[in-house]
Amino acid sequence: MQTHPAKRVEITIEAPMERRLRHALEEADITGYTILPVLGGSGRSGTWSREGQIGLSGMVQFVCIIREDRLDTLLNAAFAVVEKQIGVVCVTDAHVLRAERF
Amino acid sequence: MQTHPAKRVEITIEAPMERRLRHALEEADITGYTILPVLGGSGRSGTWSREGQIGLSGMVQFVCIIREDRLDTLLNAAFAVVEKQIGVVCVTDAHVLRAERF
Amino acid sequence: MQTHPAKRVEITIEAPMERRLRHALEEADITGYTILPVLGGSGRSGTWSREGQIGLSGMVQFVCIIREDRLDTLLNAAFAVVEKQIGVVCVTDAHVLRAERF
Amino acid sequence: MFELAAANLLSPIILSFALGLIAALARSDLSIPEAVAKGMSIYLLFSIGFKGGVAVADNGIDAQLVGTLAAGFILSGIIPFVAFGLLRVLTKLDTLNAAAVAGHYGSISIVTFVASSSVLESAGLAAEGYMVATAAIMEAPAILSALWLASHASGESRMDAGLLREIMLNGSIVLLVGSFFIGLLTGNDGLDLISSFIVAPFQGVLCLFLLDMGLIAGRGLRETKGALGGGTILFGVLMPLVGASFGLGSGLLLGLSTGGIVLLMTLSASASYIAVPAAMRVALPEAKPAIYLTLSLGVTFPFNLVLGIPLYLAVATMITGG
Amino acid sequence: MFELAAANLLSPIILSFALGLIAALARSDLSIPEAVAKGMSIYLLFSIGFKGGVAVADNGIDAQLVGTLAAGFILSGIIPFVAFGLLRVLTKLDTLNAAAVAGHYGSISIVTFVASSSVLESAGLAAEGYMVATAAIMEAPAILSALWLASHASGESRMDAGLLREIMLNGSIVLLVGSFFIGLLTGNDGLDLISSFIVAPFQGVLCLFLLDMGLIAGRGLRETKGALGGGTILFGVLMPLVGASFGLGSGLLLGLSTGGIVLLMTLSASASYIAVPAAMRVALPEAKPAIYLTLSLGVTFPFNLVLGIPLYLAVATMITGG
Amino acid sequence: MFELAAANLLSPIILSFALGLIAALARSDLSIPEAVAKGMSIYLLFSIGFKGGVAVADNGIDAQLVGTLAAGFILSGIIPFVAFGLLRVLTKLDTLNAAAVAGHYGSISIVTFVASSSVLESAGLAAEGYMVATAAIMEAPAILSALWLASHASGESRMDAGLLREIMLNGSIVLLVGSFFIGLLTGNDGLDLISSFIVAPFQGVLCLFLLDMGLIAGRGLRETKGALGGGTILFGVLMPLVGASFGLGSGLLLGLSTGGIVLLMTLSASASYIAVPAAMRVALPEAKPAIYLTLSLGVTFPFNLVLGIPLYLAVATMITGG
Ligand SMILES: Nc1ncnc2c1ncn2[C@@H]1O[C@H](COP(=O)(O)O)[C@@H](O)[C@H]1O
Ligand SMILES: Nc1ncnc2c1ncn2[C@@H]1O[C@H](COP(=O)(O)O)[C@@H](O)[C@H]1O
Ligand SMILES: Nc1ncnc2c1ncn2[C@@H]1O[C@H](COP(=O)(O)O)[C@@H](O)[C@H]1O
Ligand code: NA
Ligand code: NA
Ligand code: NA
Repeated sequence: MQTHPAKRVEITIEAPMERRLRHALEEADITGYTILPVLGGSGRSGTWSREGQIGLSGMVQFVCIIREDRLDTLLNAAFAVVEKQIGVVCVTDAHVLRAERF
Repeated sequence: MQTHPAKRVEITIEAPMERRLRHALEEADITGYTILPVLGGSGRSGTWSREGQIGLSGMVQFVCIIREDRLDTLLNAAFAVVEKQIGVVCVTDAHVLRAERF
Repeated sequence: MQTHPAKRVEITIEAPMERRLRHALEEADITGYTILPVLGGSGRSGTWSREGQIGLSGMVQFVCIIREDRLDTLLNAAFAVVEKQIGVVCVTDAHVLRAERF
Repeated sequence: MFELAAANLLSPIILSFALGLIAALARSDLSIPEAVAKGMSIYLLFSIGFKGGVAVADNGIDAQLVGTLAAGFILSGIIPFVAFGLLRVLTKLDTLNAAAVAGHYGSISIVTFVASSSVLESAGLAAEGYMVATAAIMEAPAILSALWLASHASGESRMDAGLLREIMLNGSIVLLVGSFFIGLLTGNDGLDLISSFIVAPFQGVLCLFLLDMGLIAGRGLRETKGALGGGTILFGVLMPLVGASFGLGSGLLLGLSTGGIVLLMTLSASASYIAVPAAMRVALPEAKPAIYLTLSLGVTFPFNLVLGIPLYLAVATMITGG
Repeated sequence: MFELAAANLLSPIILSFALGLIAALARSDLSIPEAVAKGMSIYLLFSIGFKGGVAVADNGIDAQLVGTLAAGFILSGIIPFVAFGLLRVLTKLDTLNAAAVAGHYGSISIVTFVASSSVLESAGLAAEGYMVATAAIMEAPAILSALWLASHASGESRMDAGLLREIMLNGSIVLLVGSFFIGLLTGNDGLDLISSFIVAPFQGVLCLFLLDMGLIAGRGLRETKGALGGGTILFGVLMPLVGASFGLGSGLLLGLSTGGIVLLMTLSASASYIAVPAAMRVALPEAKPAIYLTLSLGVTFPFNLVLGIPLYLAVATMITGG
Repeated sequence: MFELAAANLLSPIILSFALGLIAALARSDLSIPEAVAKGMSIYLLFSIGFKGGVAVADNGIDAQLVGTLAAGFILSGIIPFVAFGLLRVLTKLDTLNAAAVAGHYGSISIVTFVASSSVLESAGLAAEGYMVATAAIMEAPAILSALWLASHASGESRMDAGLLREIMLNGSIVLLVGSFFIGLLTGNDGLDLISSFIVAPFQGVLCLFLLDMGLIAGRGLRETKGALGGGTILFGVLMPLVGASFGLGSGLLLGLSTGGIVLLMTLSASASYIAVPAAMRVALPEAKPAIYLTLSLGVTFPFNLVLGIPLYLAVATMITGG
């Protein structure tokens, strides 16, 4: 089946920043992404877990599939939000069906 | 540690189609996959979020790791279900431990 | 934007083993990972789904982004936990922003 | 009737809905977790099914019951055709979207039903216990009518056995029917055992549930602003009145009590936003949720809640003489 | 006794379980969110622990209490050996799977315990308040016996300090024991304060919880159909009777009330499906959940719920004379 | 006062908190799902807001009400400056972290408020209904003070219109204020309708909620052991006393009832752990949650719960003469 090259960008970021990242992506005209819940994790600022957090902290993961030539726009938009924040950005090569959608 | 090449296929699809995709994969003899919950997202049909949706819409993400020679079977099976539906299919190269399982 | 090569390791494992895997990673000095909830799945031991499981079984997915030279340490640590257990380990090439964090 | 509407407007239930609506329109991040919302809807379905079953156990099964169930089935199947016709007149929706919308109006909104029961209770009016069973029966036939309309228009069949099965075994329907039978079998003894769970806190849970409905409706309205034309919105307030008049006629023919007539009017007037949208995503994926969901949840649901129910009550009371 | 079984069968609690079972077997998509199910189980554990503690505060601590706790500990440790022997006779399970299954039958099912308490209440029989503490104590020893059986067979040790710690600090055990002590310390004053939360809605929450248990059991049975042989299923209904007779003997020796004997029989007869499976996944990952979970949840749990409890009550009443 | 503290210590509410704390420190895996915790907090906010509104509807709106709201606004804005000064004296925190911590102490902990109301109820003391509204008003101003402190120190502005909007439309504030108005509009009629939901089970839900708070506080303490210096911990128990004395002074000036004074003391003494941390993550991401959360939730919250509230009650009773 015919597939087309693309980039898969995964941004793990604190839940209170979700709205800001959504907004930054929108500003950069990036309108395709999926948000996954995160149960817990560990990083330089220690270990955490979501059970019973009543929204105290918590992270979410944005997954954004994008044409290669739009990657830099995305990374710049994301970086502006993530910069000072706790968070991780990871890019992988990918292939998609139905390239016209991206 | 010894790893073996494989493909990682990620299919984001509407929750009401979960049962159908499971079934299509089974028909195609693809019995290994993991389903992740999705919190929200954005695409051509707008922005949505899962909070308080009482199952109104909502999406899920299938992650399926598969031997390269079985990829086309998988994509065909998935495409038949996703075709008219809202949804995204994304393939990446991967390596797995314990190749005999895939 | 400047990115740096890294590996993205995805470990799908039974929820009762979460604590053990966290511990094994810590022992191996791997302190950066994110844990995603899993809704359901299918494998050699059949199909399952998380609804109403009251913790009966259930799986979680560790996502760990790591420098290439640390990959083997990670795989060895993970393998020791996953070995006899139900579970899948999948590695992909990736690029990250802010390499100093990994 | 104005008094009644005012009293209705000032009930905590309606105000909770309004709070959710306002919060969402103002872009507050107030939200109710999906699991909690689903838990509340399970509670409400279980409770009303059970209470309906107990009421039937009390009153016994008779011809009127069978007749009402049959009427519900037929109403649910016919109303989509009326809605489809009205849509063609009032709006420019293509046949596919019109069929999808029409299906929603044949089916029912169980929360509107519950709100109507609450209003009846406040007004001191009893209703037949089997109206709950009627509600359950009215969930599904409309979906088939909608698929028939869509198949007819596009020339390709939209129904398959798997889908039919899924519709009949939809969780809400199974829970409603199942708890109805549990109530029927255990009767008042069963009710005594669990009434401090399913009766006492019911109205309070309903408030929080309607808060959530308000949040969802508000977000829907905000995100699809402009997607609905004036004709479509007009349909959203006219169609419940048309549906209610069908319910009124059937109720009078069946010789139901005033309360029963109000409930049948409410069921006919209300539009689904759980069972039908899920079925449409599978069977008519090209139809736009932004249209049918917003219409059902953002226009018709609040209309019924705030104006429709008091109106149906006033009309039924006037005609039956109380 | 048949009357009793019939009354039991027609309780909303059993019928809710049946509804879940039927819905799952018919492949309905009815489901209860994991978070809600876990919330209900926290509620039930907190409530029964607390009420047990208050009962002990009322009655005081005495030798019988200490004796019963000790008996519970020993029963939980010994029953797995009996179960293991019976499995070897009746089934072809390998030692590892047999050990895993055996562990489940030494430990207890808290929901079966609660259902038994409800039946006692309906029958107007009181029981010793510390039976809750006995239940908590019986959770864990069976796990150690199972690991000993498995280690013995495979020659490699299956126990480690971390696991032992995890078992003792298992959330259910901590919550049950903790709320028992809260009840003990605050007594009837505490109970008055929160009884409209932990007493009044209890039976109703139990209904919804059993609906979920029915759904899980039904799905388990459907997916593993054929995985259990006839001998294994026979074990699933014989073993509770064997366990119950151990409980009966101990209860008589301890001089417990009729109600207390019924509860000790129920505890001994019931099989775990929360604490033990979790421990087995960690310690005996090669053992198959499809076997031990289906047996415990799909065979023994409904057997106890529907037939076992009324039987234990009838036997205990007959022997003690009421 | 010792009697009072002892009675308070033996309430199921405090003991539930202690159970959670102990379970977390012992590394039990006991946990309450996030969705359930959020559901309980929605329940508590809705319930106290509603009851406050009904109380105001009963008593009418007067100058004292307006004065108290204004006092709450000012207290919330001023206390962070006092806290900031005290932090500079007692600890070595940099200005950014000191500003973030200071913001928490100007704002309020709604659960501490609720616990204080429970103690008042047990002691048979009434309080002004609008104290709930005062609590809502005190949530936000402290955040602005903290951002001003941080901006002043770093020379770059930390406030933007979007953030301000987000703070005002924070879900907790909207729900508290909204349900207050629902209570105000529907009054005692509304309360009668839903009291078996929002009044009867309230104390019990509070127990489970505090169990969760204990678990979170315990995990926080365990993970950040050593992160807090002695001076910081000292601040965590001194600052509530300072805050309480501000509340006492204002309450006396306003001529509040003894119960009202205790509540205003509690509000001033308590530190936020929901609204403020969320705002700080956005506005001051460089500040360390390990410091401000642990201090607020792990030190000041239990201090107020166990010692603070009985102390404030004793002092207020002594000064006002009951
Ligand atoms: N190497 C990594 N791989 C995957 N996730 C990570 C990694 N490092 C950090 N994270 C995630 O980002 C969060 C914050 O990381 P940090 O800013 O390092 O404290 C962690 O709690 C993890 O969820
Ligand atoms: N480029 C993308 N990257 C990741 N997820 C996407 C993308 N486009 C769409 N999605 C997901 O697919 C859903 C439906 O997309 P659409 O069909 O474009 O409305 C969205 O809500 C997202 O969850
Ligand atoms: N090929 C695969 N791709 C993705 N996930 C898998 C795959 N195989 C197994 N899994 C996951 O691992 C779990 C256990 O697999 P198994 O050990 O094969 O029963 C499944 O329930 C899935 O969640
Ligand atoms: Na209708
Ligand atoms: Na047992
Ligand atoms: Na304060």
